[in-house]
Amino acid sequence: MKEDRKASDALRPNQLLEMYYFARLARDVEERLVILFRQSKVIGGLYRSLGQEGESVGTAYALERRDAVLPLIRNMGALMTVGVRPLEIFRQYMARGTANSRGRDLNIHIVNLPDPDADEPVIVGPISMLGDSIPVAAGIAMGSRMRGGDRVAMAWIGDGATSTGAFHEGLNFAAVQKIPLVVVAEDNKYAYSTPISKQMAIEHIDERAASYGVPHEMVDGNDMLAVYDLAKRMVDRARAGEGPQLIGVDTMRMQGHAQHDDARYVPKALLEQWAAKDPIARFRTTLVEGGAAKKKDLDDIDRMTRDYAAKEADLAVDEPMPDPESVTRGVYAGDKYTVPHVELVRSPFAEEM
Amino acid sequence: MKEDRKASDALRPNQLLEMYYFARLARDVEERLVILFRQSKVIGGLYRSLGQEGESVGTAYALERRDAVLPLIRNMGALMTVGVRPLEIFRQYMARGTANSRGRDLNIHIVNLPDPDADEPVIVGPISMLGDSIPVAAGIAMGSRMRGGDRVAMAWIGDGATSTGAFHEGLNFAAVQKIPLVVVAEDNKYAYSTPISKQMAIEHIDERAASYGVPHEMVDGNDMLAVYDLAKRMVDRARAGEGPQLIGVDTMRMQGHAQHDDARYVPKALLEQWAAKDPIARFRTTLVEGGAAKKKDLDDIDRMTRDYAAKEADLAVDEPMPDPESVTRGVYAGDKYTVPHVELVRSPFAEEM
Amino acid sequence: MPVITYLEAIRQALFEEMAADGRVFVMGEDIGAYGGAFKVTDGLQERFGESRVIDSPISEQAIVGSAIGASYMGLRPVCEIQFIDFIASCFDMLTNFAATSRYRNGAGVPIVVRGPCGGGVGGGPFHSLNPEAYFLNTPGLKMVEPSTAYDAKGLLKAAIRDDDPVLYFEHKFLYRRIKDDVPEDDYIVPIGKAAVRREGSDLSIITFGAMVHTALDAARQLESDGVDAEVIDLRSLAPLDREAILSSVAKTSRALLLYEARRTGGIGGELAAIIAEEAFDYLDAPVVRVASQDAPVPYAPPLEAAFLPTAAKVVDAARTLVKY
Amino acid sequence: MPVITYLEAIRQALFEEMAADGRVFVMGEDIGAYGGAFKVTDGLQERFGESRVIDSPISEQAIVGSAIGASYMGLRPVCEIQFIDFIASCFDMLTNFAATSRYRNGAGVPIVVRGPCGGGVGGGPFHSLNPEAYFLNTPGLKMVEPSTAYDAKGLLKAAIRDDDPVLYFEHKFLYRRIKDDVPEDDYIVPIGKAAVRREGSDLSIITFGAMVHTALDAARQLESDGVDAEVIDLRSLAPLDREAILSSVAKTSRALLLYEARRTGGIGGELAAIIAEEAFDYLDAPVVRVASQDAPVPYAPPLEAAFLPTAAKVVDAARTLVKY
Ligand SMILES: Cc1ncc(C[n+]2csc(CCOP(=O)(O)OP(=O)(O)O)c2C)c(N)n1
Ligand SMILES: Cc1ncc(C[n+]2csc(CCOP(=O)(O)OP(=O)(O)O)c2C)c(N)n1
Ligand SMILES: [Mg+2]
Ligand SMILES: [Mg+2]
Repeated sequence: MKEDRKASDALRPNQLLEMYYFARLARDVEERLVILFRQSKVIGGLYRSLGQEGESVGTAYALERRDAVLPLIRNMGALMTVGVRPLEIFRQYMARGTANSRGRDLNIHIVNLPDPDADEPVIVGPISMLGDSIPVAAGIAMGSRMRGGDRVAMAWIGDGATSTGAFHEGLNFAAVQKIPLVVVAEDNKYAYSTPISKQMAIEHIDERAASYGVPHEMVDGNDMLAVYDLAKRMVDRARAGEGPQLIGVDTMRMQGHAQHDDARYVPKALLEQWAAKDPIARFRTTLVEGGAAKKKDLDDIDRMTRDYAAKEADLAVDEPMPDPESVTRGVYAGDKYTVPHVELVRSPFAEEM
Repeated sequence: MKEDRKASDALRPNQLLEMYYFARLARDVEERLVILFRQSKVIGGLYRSLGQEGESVGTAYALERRDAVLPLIRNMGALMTVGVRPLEIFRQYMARGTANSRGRDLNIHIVNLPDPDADEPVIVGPISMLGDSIPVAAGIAMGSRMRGGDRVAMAWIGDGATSTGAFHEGLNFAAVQKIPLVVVAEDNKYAYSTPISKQMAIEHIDERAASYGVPHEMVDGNDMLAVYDLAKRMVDRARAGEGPQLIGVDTMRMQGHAQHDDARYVPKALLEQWAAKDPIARFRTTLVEGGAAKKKDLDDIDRMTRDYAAKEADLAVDEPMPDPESVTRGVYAGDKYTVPHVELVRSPFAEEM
Repeated sequence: MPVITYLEAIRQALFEEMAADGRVFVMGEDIGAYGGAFKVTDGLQERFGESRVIDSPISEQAIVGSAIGASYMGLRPVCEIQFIDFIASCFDMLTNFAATSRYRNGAGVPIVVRGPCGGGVGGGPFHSLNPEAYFLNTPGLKMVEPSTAYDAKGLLKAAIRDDDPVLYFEHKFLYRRIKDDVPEDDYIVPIGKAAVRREGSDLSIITFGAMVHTALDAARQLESDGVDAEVIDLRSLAPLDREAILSSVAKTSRALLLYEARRTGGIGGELAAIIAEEAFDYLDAPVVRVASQDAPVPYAPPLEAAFLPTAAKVVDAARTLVKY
Repeated sequence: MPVITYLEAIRQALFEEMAADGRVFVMGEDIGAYGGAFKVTDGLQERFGESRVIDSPISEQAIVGSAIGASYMGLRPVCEIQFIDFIASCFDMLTNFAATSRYRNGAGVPIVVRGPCGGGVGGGPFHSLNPEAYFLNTPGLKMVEPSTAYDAKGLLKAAIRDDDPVLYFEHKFLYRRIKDDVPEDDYIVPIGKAAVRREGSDLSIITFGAMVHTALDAARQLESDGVDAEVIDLRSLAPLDREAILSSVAKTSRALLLYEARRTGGIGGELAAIIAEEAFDYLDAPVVRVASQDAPVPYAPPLEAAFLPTAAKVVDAARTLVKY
């Protein structure tokens, strides 16, 4: 299935910088969240995607702006890539009344549903019940098709979550209906404390697609351009009507399941081995050695994203908690209760439209 | 995976006759049920396994007597093979108070749970919710192993039912735990009115096992000895600790989903093509041409099973309906409410123990 | 006005809504060429094509989950659960995903999940359930169950046009047994409004679905001993029409709660609580529940007859109640 | 007697039952080496090995389904649902398979399905549920929820020894906040028996789980205005201890039903029905329900505080009730 000409060869310099920017921003937003967490400003758990920012960005970057994304808790990179303003994330984690869920739901559980023809991403955050977003993603892509659209839906799912019945029913349904769905199955070696060996009896996570007649391929999840290349091919195929595709991502969860989890069940050696493969550091090298960017440009981006994340966090901190009076509002349609839209932004590297 | 020496070569003449007897008996019991159905003595629907008796018998015949079977509505052949007395089936279909479910549950929904060390089959009829018997079957085989037993569990499932989340979760769990479970996935071309093409996007139903690292193979379901050979290999491997196995059965549902369904959605040509491959007729030819049996022996069996089925049906007809007073008995343990055991019988061809 | 069956009324509602609104589509098992296990969707695929009448795999989670997704894209999916008993397989999708979506993110889920419920036809433990109590503790969902052909059509149209997820339970015992006048022109029966099926002064029989007819039977029998029963048909189970319930009890001072599900943990509890909280001063007698026995639904006719509520059981309970 | 936490008491019950009975094993997500999301099973795998402490895939249907199968083979599986909210994913296995098995074929299903329920810890819509009402209309299941460490241990031992499927809800708010005397020697708390936590004559607060402590707070506050509240801890939700409920109401003539689940369609309905049916003559005032708001469980602390029942809300309701 390999092709000689890689899609990434066609990426313009500003696009390469933009990918770097999104990965960096994802990491810096999470670093900020850690600080807020330590200040107990974050309500509930904090889930890091440390070490997985690359695959999140690489996959999402292969989408058209109008496509649909269904991220999980560790896909901060995907959210940054589709242009969710970091402020929205901080609001969510701190349960602010200004957040898309107005403090009603956790972390990245945000939803953006543009008009059918708007050139704007469909964003459907997960519910906690793992696997459920796969049938929903299938429905989104099917629905877009029914309305004459050509949106592809991309749904990320962890190794553990592929063991749910919802994953099976959703992917099988999509395969039968030839729905333009791209599933990104992330083998990050663990589901909470459970090693993948206790989750499935197959060599590679992409084989999870084999029962459905869904094309699948593994990729080194810490090589951002390799991820992008495969994702681009999968997305193009899905959009071309070839039905769902599954990308198997080989990566590593570099911290515990959440901040409370010291992950002592993970062998040190494994962590060291993967630390050497940090996706952002690798991409940096690729860019510099490939001559696509100078070290200084990247240093500037590092500073840019760090400051941006810090400023956004500060803004969110000063925002109010939701009004207790509102607790029963908006359970059903009909009471005039408005919900703030998710603010979308363009990166400094975006091209003019 | 093919082997030169076929397990069926080792079958003794009386065993071959016994397999024929079981298949014949399954068909004749159902023919009787049709008569009872027309006399409206059957309560609810009647589901035929016409054309599938061979695969039911061939797979079940590969089991040891102590093994566990989880049949579905179309596995009358499996029930006859493990020795369920036909009377038990008639009682069930006519909702008699003498039935194992005492008129509380339908058709073949019977359960037999012998002592751990008893050399007697574990029988767990399905509940209507398709797919649910797969996790339960996994638990039965795991439970036997935990108690030091070596029972293999065999669970039959239709093409349609493989689309359920329960199937996925159960087979994956069995694979990870290396549970001695053999799943018989029956491609009989339809799920009710739904063709398999709308059920899955794979060529062969046995690929349903590919996502789990479960060994799988297709077999001509209307060739009883081929089915037995594959099943024997799968059962032996499962018992040897190689984990779950899946047999893909290529067969055809020769009637509607149930008696009310005229199945006009099935192309005539398809039915004719499969009518020519009737498993019992084919087995007959194999036995006669192979010199394993004379036509007359088989004619005798035909008469024997027809009379036996008729006599058993007559017995059941005269049995009483359940006592309305009993309707709330036995919901929980503790009220001394006894349930009749499923009567097991040996075939006239059984060897002395 | 043409007299049609309860089943035909449901089919008409689907035809009319699909014809009127291109966003409406149906999805389920065997609903296409076959027309559904009970033929409710018969002819729909011929008329509207395979893209709007979708035969799904046996995957209740995928049916409801993909309907949620499609509704996010502006469509109006109507899901058929072949027998409502199988709704248990998508309980998570309905209670956790669909029911909470609007509250969490303002993302409405205008889907309808419909299917045949109820007993009396020898269906046994897995083809006879009345699942309303499973969902009554989940805000965000609406539930309706018609007792007449007129309501079957009007409630389904209302459900399809509703901006929130609606569970639409159709009682299979009524499919072909119940016929009444159904207008050909467009109308809806608003969700949340009960109907008084019979005016009465001595007690209120509060019920819905097939039991409405059982209640009316009982009321006729009670008439002969001079007992004048009012029969309230709830029609909507979520939200409940509290006003209708309370004003009837205020009038009769006696409440008999009749439902086909099992007695314990059933909707009768919620009704009793509403009455005991808000109509206490009007009550002249204990609230009485008449419902099915606390057991799985048995299959043999004599058992099922003993299991289900009957007009005779209602009459007995009513007699004791009015004597109180 | 040693004073231990509610959580420790649950762990002790597991240790002791597994040590005493080789048929008992536990299964769930991350319960092995990790010891469970809340560390309830900490140390179990070290002690009893991987074959009796099984880390499962993320497959609630497989966890419960395989437990049913294993129980058929004579084992006594105890399943952990990491957060009880995820029990929705095996709703079908529990209500259709496990609950009906004995009734249908005399095949008992001695399994326990346990997990953390309840709110008050900022868990949000999917980590805070109280699911008892989902299962109350399903005969064949038993349900318990302890409010003390003593009961946590005794009820779990009773559940494991019970021959029918028992849902064991442990309130995560109590895990480490509640400590009390727990005997080291073997004992059980029988399923189906409520406990009087506080004797009183003016009203009966009927509740269970974490709300028992809310009720006791409220009772203390009410004492200051001379209101003497009785607090009944149901402990078992299925079957309910009707005698305990009715005799308390017979004594106080006033019933306040307190539960943490959403108000509508909650267990308070069943309790109200029992009282309105069987204690009507004793009642001097309407039954009152104090419960959570009819909405998904919100995550922000100020919202959750407004959502949940509090001692203050109970006190207000009780004051109105006794003035009635
Ligand atoms: C249906 C369901 N069961 C259990 C859980 C509890 N849970 C939350 S995250 C998690 C582990 C997820 O692992 P994986 O899918 O590999 O994603 P990762 O955290 O590794 O990104 C579990 C068990 C859940 N959220 N949903
Ligand atoms: C979970 C669930 N959904 C739907 C049904 C309704 N139903 C009963 S049998 C059937 C078709 C089954 O087809 P298949 O699995 O291929 O078995 P076959 O009848 O062909 O032997 C359906 C849809 C069910 N029993 N359970
Ligand atoms: Mg993982
Ligand atoms: Mg089939």
